[in-house]
Amino acid sequence: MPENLLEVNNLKTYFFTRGGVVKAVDDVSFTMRSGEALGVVGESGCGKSVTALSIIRLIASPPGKIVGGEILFNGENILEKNNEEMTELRGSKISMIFQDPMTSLNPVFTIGYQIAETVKRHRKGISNDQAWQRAIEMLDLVRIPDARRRAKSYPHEFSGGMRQRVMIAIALACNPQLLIADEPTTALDVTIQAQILELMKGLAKEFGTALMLITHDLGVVAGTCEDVIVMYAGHIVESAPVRQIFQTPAHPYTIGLLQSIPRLDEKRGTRLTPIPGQPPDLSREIIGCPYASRCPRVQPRCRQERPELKPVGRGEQLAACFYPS
Amino acid sequence: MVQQQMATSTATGTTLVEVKGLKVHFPIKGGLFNRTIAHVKAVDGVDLTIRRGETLGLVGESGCGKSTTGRAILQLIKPTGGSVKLNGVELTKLPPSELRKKRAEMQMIFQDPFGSLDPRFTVGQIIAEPLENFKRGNAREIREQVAHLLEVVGLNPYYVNRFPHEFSGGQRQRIGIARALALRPSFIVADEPVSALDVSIQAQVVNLLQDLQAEFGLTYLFVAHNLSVVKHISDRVAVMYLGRIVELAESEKLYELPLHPYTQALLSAIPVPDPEVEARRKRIILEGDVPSPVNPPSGCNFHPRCWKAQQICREVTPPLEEKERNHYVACHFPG
Amino acid sequence: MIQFLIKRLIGLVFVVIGVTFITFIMGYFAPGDPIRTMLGEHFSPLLYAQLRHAYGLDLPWYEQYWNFLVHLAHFDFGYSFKTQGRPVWDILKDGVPVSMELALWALVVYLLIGVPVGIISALKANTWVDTLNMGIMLVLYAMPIFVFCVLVQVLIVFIDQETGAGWPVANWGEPWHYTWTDIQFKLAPVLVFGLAGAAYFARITRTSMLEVMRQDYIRTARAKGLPERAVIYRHALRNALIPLITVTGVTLGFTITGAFLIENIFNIPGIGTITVSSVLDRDYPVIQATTVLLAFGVVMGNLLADIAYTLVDPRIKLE
Amino acid sequence: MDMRDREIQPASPLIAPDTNLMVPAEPELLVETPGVIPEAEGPKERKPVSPLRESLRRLRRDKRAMVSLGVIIFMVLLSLLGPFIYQHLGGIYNSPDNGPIPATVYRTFYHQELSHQDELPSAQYWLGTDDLGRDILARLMQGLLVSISVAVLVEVIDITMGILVGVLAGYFGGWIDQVLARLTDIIFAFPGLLFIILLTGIFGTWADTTLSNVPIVGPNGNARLLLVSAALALVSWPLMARLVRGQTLQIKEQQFIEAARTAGSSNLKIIWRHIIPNLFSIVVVAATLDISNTIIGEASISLLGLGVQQPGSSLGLMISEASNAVDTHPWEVLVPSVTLAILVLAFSFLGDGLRDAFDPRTKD
Repeated sequence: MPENLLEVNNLKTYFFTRGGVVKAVDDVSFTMRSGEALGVVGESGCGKSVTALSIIRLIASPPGKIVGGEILFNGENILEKNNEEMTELRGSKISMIFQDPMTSLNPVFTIGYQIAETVKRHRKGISNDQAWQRAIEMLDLVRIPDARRRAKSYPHEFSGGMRQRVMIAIALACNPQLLIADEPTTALDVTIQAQILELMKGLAKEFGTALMLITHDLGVVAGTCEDVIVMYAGHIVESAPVRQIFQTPAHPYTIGLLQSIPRLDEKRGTRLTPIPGQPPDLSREIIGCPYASRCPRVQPRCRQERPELKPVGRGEQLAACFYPS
Repeated sequence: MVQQQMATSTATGTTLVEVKGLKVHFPIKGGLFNRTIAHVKAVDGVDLTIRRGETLGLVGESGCGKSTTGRAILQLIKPTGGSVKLNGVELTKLPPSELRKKRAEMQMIFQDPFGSLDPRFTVGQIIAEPLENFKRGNAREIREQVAHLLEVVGLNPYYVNRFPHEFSGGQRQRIGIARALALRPSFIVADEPVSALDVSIQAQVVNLLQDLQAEFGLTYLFVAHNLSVVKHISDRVAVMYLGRIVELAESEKLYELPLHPYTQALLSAIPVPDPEVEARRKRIILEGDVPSPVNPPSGCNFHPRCWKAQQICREVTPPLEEKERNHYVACHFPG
Repeated sequence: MIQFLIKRLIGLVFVVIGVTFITFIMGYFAPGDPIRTMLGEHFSPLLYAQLRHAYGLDLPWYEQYWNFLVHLAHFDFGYSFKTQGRPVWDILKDGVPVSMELALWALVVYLLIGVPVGIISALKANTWVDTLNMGIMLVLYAMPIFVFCVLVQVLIVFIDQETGAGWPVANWGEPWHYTWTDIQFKLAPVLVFGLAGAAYFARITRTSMLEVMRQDYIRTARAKGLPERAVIYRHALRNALIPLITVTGVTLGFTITGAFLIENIFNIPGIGTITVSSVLDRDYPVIQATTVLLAFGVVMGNLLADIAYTLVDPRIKLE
Repeated sequence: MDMRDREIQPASPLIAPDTNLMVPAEPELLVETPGVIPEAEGPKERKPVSPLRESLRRLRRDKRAMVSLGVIIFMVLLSLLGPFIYQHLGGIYNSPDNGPIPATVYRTFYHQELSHQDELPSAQYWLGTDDLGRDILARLMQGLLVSISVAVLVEVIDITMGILVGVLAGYFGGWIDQVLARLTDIIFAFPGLLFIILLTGIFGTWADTTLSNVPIVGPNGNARLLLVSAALALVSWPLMARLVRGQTLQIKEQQFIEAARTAGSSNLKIIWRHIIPNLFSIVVVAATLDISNTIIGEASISLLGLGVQQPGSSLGLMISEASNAVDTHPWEVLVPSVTLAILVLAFSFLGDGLRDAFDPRTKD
């Protein structure tokens, strides 16, 4: 048994568009242990979703293409698998749920069918009846009341929160080792978000599934994950256990993010410190640190060389900055 | 110190906007003859006063009627019932031409930085539109005002002839703010002004809104679903649920000591970017979804999700009452 | 469901009344006197008056129209002007099966060629297969149908001359009979008609399929580990075909319009040919009858499509 | 011909509406944002790019559309100037029946030179003659003139009525909307061609006598063109209005309309400055595609013998006359057929190109 469930090394995923090559994910490396809850944080366009889609190999191609690196899942390189081996893996060992529950379920099939379909696909020799029973069991697990009856409903008869529960049921139906959740609560209201996060966290624990939670909301990460990766402009700029990221952030971008969002528990009269400017255009060549143009601590060296992700002396904390704090 | 000054200044501020019993019901057509078969009770009896110079936050989950309330106050949606007074003038009964004149005093900042700017107008034309409508000067004077407004919101006046699609989301939102400021209004409804923006850009816009308020003495109704942002910018906060206001208090107080169970659940559901705090906090996880505003529950419409609900909650609608000084709540069992 | 049907039937009656009213008013205000035309140069005033009365033309217009509607409710289309005393239905009954046969086979070609071509194009989007397919389909679709007919005729003539075969360039065989001669007659018009419609279906299918393939639920299906076959034929196709149902209903209008021209060029004795000649002869009762028939066909087509739509798409409730 | 209109109906779920009004769905992958101005960047000499200019730039890159545009311009010039040039290039011809006649006579579309029946192309008759010895090229140019004039006339009515009624129905709703809905219902059930056949068939002879006094269009058997145009416009404008109505409803929901109202703009001003300019692209595309229908419609009517009458010429009439002898003189039917096909295809391609240029995402 390899030490790490997932090991991503130097992953590069580019999009080849008419406007040029967009380096959506550029040289990204990280690892995940079995059963770990990892948060991937960043603003839109930072490459967090593309990283996730690369792991499950669902990058729309063309225009997207994984051009370099390796993704080791249980020690095997996913990028070397053929399509058939990949479909075996998806939904059984690695599952994914998406941002918009309103559009992620097929409108013409019943909820139960869509869960049972996954089970049928991955459990050899299971009967239709058994698959349906498993679907109802899963609906029960994600706490959909009256599961037996509701299994026969169509997605449009469910609210957004309920649909996201169904998505979780589909994703976990085959006891996967890794669940990737791409902004699973962004489209939902806060009270529903709390329900879904709670449910997902609990079930992942129960199933022993590692959870990769992709979000732009630092608050969500703080309450759900053990480790955090911060991405910016296609790169990982910082990675650390959750407490360290929030208590002793090292990268100026992480610090900037933390200072720019209002907190519910802050005292009144505090002023936000915004990050000036906006993220760089990824279709252009970026020389030096991608954050240099917005960084308050920028030095001449930052504009010429790209900093590597290195330990910053506090245990497991890594940062890609020449002058970390 | 700062805090206290603010509290006193808002407490003594005179009333700018007064809303009483505001109702907005949208008809649902159907049946054999396309008759109205039901109503969506988007806003169902809202009372509010907004004081001169303050920011009133209006917060709630999607579909609770907060945006509709903002629009109904500005008469962009004709209210079904109730009264709205701006500076003592009743807006709901004004004839269209009179209402148009009143628009100079009340403006709006929109949520969608893409959809709120006409793609075929240049930045200059967008900001000049209200100035032209109200004949604020000749062509040259209007041009000068537009350039000045662009500077005020932190954009280079050089870009006056550019089109909206050439700007980023944050920049577009600044253009929208410049347009809202053009007529020097006293009252601005900001409808989710930062929710479409990236986190690092949100702070830029929030700070800008605060600076402009200080500079021009603006009064804001700040509508948003993000309670952290609302709390940050607002002097007082009103919480809406299913078309009604369930709690209204000074923002600090609301967070420290929420009285309505819904507010308590809402606050506890908001994640705080601090693992220590998250680990300590006790969560109230609400069961179920928000009911449909077509057929809201009887009595207190929060009762099906409330853990404190009693028989009276199913039968009697609790009125919004001042339970503590400047702290209003609509609940039979507050606290 | 019942309420929906009632609502649609009311709409249907309304449309048929609208259509007949327009046709009636046009006929009523048309210049010239049909009875006079019927009688030729020499006639007695008495006979003229008798005929006018027999056809009800001496009544005020609203009574004439009312009588027409009453007769229509009894499926009675009245008598022809041109061939005196001959019931309109007698004239139409030969044309109706011919036109229906032509339309039905054309529809089969639409679906059997158009839909698969559209699917293939969508799956191979932006490759040479797609470009070629869509190039051909665009030309077929945009070209006037009668020009297509003429070009095919020229081609048949050319082949006949080169090979000495006696392939016919016009006429129609016995309706619903399929001997070799019948097939020879029917093949060219059906193919021409069918391909023109197939081009339209191919374009719609491609667009619809591409649209569906972009949807989030297709990504979900892939993320579940379904093989690409299942993703396309189970998840995508079912959704992509929903808009095609509406299109099939709408197509009836096109089929009728196209039939007028096809029948004219290929000399097919269908309802289109009858309509055009009755217009030239100003035989109003026949015109009225064909208009009602065609309008009824179109509306029924749309109604059936609506019903089919609700059966396929669980999101639509008939209310 | 009804179907062509459907393809641009906004009501259909298949067709993406005007991009300029849409929020990009997936910002993370949206990489074609044209040069957003970076905040750090200082003022630079760069021309502002209006959405229209951007679209025209895309159109210029579309080879098929540009070739089509060239073909259309060529055909328009051919129909307007062609006859004069052509008649200047021919010499005197000694006709056995008519004696010496100049090219201004025998190269007219109505002159019958019975000594030259059913001829293939020659120096005297560049595209040959028909069964009555008339110059096919001359008839072709006249036919094109007919097609293009009808198209222009119909589109003017179509666009004016379509925008007027469509915007009013979409913006204000109410009874105008109800009437428009009923009207389009009837038109969908009443196949356009059938209606035109009825109208032209019933009022044709009346038009021959009454309308032939109208200047320019009247003489030479073209009197019925006015009738045909009116009929075509009558069936096409409600569809345009419906399209405009749908688009208006969509634009009306955009926040910039609400913003204009907040800025104190009156309804009239909002319609004039915000709604109509944003309808521009969809109306231009629809009108271009509809020209194909109009041209086909006119040709169909003439083909059925209900449009242009002898000795006038129309592409449809030429096809109809020649198709009787398709087995003996295929050339005579090929020339007008191919010309008509090219003209119609050119408008269709141009329309498609315009649609892509206005909305690059439809091109997948």
